[in-house]
Amino acid sequence: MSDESKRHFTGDARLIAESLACIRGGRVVFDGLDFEVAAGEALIVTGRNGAGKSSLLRQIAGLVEVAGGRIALDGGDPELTLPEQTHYVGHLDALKSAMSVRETALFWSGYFGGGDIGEALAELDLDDLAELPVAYLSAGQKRRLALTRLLLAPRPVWLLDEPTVALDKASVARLVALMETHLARGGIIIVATHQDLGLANARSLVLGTPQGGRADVSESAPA
Amino acid sequence: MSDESKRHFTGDARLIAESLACIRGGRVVFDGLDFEVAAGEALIVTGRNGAGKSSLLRQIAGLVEVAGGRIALDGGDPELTLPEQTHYVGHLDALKSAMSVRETALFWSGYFGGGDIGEALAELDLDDLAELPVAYLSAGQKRRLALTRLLLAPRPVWLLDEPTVALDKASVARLVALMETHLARGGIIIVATHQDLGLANARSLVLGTPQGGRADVSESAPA
Amino acid sequence: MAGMSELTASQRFQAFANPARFMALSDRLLPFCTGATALLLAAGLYLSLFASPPDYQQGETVRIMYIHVPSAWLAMFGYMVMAGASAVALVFRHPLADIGAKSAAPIGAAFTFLALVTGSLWGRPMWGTWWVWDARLTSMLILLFLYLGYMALWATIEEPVRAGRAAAVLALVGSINVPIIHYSVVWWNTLHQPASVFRIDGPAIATSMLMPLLIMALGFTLFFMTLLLVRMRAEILRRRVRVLRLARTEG
Amino acid sequence: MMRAFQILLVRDTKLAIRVGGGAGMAVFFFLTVIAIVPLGIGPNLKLLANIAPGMLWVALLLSALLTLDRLFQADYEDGSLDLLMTGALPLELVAAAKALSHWLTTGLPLVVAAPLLGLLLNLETSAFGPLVLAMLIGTPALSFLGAIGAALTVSIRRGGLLASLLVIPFYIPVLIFGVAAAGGGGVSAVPGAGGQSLLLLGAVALVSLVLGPVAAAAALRANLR
Amino acid sequence: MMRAFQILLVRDTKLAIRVGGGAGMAVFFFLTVIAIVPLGIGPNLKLLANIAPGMLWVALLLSALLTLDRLFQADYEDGSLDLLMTGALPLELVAAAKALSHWLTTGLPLVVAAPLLGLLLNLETSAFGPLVLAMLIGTPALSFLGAIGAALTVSIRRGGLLASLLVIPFYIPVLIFGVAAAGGGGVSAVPGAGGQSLLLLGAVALVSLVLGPVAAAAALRANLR
Ligand code: HEM
Ligand SMILES: Nc1ncnc2c1ncn2[C@@H]1O[C@H](COP(=O)(O)OP(=O)(O)OP(=O)(O)O)[C@@H](O)[C@H]1O
Ligand SMILES: Nc1ncnc2c1ncn2[C@@H]1O[C@H](COP(=O)(O)OP(=O)(O)OP(=O)(O)O)[C@@H](O)[C@H]1O
Ligand SMILES: [Mg+2]
Ligand SMILES: [Mg+2]
Repeated sequence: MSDESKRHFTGDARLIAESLACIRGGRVVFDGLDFEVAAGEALIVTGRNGAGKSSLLRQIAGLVEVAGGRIALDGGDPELTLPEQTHYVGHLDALKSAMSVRETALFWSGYFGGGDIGEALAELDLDDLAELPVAYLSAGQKRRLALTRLLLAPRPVWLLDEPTVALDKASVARLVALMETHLARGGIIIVATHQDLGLANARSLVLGTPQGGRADVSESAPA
Repeated sequence: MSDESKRHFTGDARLIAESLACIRGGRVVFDGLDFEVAAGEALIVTGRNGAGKSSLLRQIAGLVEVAGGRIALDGGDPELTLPEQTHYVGHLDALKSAMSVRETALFWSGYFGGGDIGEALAELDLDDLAELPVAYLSAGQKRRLALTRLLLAPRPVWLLDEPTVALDKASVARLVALMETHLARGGIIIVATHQDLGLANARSLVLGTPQGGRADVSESAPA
Repeated sequence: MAGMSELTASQRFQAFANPARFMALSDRLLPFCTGATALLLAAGLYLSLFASPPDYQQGETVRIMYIHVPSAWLAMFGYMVMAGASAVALVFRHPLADIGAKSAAPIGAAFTFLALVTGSLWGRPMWGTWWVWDARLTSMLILLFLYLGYMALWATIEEPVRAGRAAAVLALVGSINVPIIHYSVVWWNTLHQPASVFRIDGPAIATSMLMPLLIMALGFTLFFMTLLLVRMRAEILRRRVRVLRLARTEG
Repeated sequence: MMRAFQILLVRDTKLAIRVGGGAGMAVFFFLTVIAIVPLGIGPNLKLLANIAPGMLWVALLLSALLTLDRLFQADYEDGSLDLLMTGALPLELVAAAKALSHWLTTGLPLVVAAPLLGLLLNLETSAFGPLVLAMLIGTPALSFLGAIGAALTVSIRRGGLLASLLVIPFYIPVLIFGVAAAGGGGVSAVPGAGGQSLLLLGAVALVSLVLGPVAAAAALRANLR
Repeated sequence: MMRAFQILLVRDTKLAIRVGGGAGMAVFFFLTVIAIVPLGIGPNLKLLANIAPGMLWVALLLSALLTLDRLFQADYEDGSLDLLMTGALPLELVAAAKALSHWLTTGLPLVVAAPLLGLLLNLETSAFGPLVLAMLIGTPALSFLGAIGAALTVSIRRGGLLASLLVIPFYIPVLIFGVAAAGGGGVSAVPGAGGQSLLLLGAVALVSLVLGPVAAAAALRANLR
């Protein structure tokens, strides 16, 4: 399995959003949103608080209703729905305090049909903590455990909602390296963040310009 | 009340920790920790994930047991306990989704014996959202609402645990300005963060050097 | 950097997990306790089952008394030990008190269960039923529930310090029930026997039956103590292992 | 300090009404439990009237138990409890305010609705007076004693069953005296059915008003993270 | 897919045992409820034996109701449910796995413990067989129907009472046929006490096994944030 998780994703997949709209709590958050992300590319979603970054990511993961337009993974696995091809790491860590770190990883690996967990835990420097109950973890350690899900089963699209929250500097660097690897393998990453991650192959999408729901997409290549 | 909230705190208060120790879940997190923060000073607590930053802040707020040593506010109000003189903003936002933004602010203001809420909401750019239920807020908006508590009643010690999480850049700038004002009034701030805030009058405390629980305090003045 | 005069937290923590003096003391005490328990129980059983006379009213069934009454006493005694230790644990934060309270609970619960069962067995011939909902029996059932609740609380809260304090609060609040059990026969007119040993005007029970009863009671008490020591030692060892394991996972 | 108490009381009551449905929900729940009993034990009217006070009290206990987790758990999980503890209001009074709010939204509405429910159970009209009086005195004890169990299990997610288990032993005296005071069967041995039981119930209630908040505060402190 | 089902089942059961105390706790709770009833309605043995099956069933319903929030709410609140939905396992099967785990940790232990509890209530020994059979068939229905209520109220913090209210109507057929099949009084109109009621109970249980997960999944989707 851990070999398979190193395989490349189909190189021609593209995540396409066409005049996407989102309505939450009766208010239009954004609408007419168009973007495309190709395999090996990251889309960095920025914008002020409440602009709709989290809403967009949850729409892609199938967790918020698409109020208009469409979103699809062209060239992805036709047998699977879009949410089944995504890893979503949101504001909530989805951890159970009564389970140990190892049990948590084992569960998600099994549920997502993945393989060995040892490597994933090591990648996020959690192997020393493997036997500890989640209740004992600090905020950043919890976050790292949530992030191991990305490595437990291979899925082409990563949806990361402020993934660096609570991480120390070393962990941020580690996460960025993992993201680069995923991109190099032909994966797609959509990340909402307020922090500059310095990814090489990234476009950026700015949501919620003051005027209203309109959004801009621009090509960019930060250092 | 809002006049009173602008008053200066007694200028000679000092937060003093002497050979402070912390044990959590049966493990020693840190021990023999000494530091002093004078009125008008900020202490920036850094360190890798799990170093004990949150634990230290919770100890000061009286929410985690002090396993050894002591911590006290010299020159503070002798009628009040240390926790009663602190504002704690932790990883959890302490918000109720069924209450509106205004109700939340009113409740905490009343409970802490504070005054008018209008100004506090305006300071954190929440006045437009005042009538919205908390359930409708985005992560950053929730965080800002949690931060308004700092302004609702005057308390000399602010304990901020990664206060910038989920905040957009404008909000971070606003928060830093609020912190500067608090310091200028003779307040004390202890902030745990992985991000550089650029406060003028700040010392720094690095927790959890690899060797073990020992900790270093050093004077520093970041740009 | 550490305060010179004080213990460091890790030293204090070692002391916490390692009540060496108790271990040494209990190690020497245990053989005597075990021996005395065996002797007293053997003598008590012989006296109560063979040497004492059958009751003129109850016949041979009266022999249940020699088990029933001491277990009922120890059920209550056990709770008092537990509550007392809990109070010490809450006020003085002494780790041994914590361990003592935790270790006493299952023993007390077992004696409560024994009292309920023997009482029930005795009730069948005496009252014509296994169980009635009178005040003595009900308050005794509550005692069992309190014991079980106490143990459940320990079992569900993962962290020993937190679990110990929460359980101590519960034990103290529940201690109200003990006087209720004792005085239930006075305050309400129940089917159950009124007190006949611990009375202001002396025991109202024949010496031929009182002697074996007292010996059995003493034997049961020593048995309780022996079990308590064994369980406390086991708990201390378990905590040591836990500390070692935690110490191994990351500094 | 009294202001903080009152503000907390109002906020908790408001939240209980918005989130849990409040008074109406409690009565409605009570009604369904009462309606279920005849289904379980058969529609014999004599029998029903006989056990009506007992059933009403058992239903009272249950609606109290089912709502116990509302007391502290939500506040613990979202961090509000941390902040309530840094306020000037002593933790004992915080617990008291919460228990009082629990009573206002579960116990009190049931007391008001009790005669109606007694009708459903074929209770004699003459029994209504003592029943309502007993409930009025006894239900606060349910909320205040319940606070202890809720506080003990606050750090356990979904500690519902455990909290019930811890609390039920303390509820038993309330149940016994409550039923006896309401003129029901109850433990046969309780003497002087009405008056004395009512006094005892009052005593239990008074003790619980003090014991509940004090023990609950101690339990909350024990559960500090 | 069956592997994911099994893994989820094991995880939920493990969590129920660790966090909620699991089987032992359920039995213990059941015991206390059964112990409470005689206190409420008096120690008349004849009467008790008469209503014993009814009381057992009512206690069953209650322990199911008290644990319903364990089904989806914790997973909803900590974000796990979001991730379970992005897995390959259809949401219906997720709901089924959770309901099954709920039954394993609440219904099943009670079935096993039922004879002991019958003893406490002075039930005739001959009635034990039908009682246990009826419980074995009826309790899964409680968990699977309960899943609907739990799913409907998942986004409401502390929706305990509301979920109970929603679910109780569905529980009523189970209760009626269950009591009748166990040989208790029950609603007199049910004919041919034993056999036929058992058949009807089985039918209800079968329907609920399908209806529960499907309706629960639909309700969860409706509660998407
Ligand atoms: C399940 C049923 C029973 C329970 C739970 C029970 C419980 C107790 C308890 C708790 C005590 C100790 C009271 C104290 O020292 O304050 C006790 C003592 C005693 N019980 Fe029982 N009992 C039961 C049945 C019976 C029966 C059927 C008999 C015989 C008729 C009986 C005869 C006695 C006697 C003679 C004492 C000693 C009284 C004294 O000296 O204080 N018990 N029982
Ligand atoms: N509730 C708890 N129970 C037991 N141990 C805990 C608990 N919370 C934290 N710990 C342990 O205490 C240590 C310090 O945790 P703390 O949360 O203070 O770290 P931190 O410096 O704030 O880390 P982060 O940067 O991740 O927020 C960690 O090793 C952690 O495992
Ligand atoms: N559960 C909800 N119900 C109703 N409205 C919501 C909900 N969650 C968010 N909203 C609204 O949708 C808008 C977008 O929220 P979203 O969480 O997507 O913002 P965001 O860009 O992620 O902000 P942040 O940077 O603060 O995380 C906000 O205006 C918010 O008020
Ligand atoms: Mg967001
Ligand atoms: Mg932290």
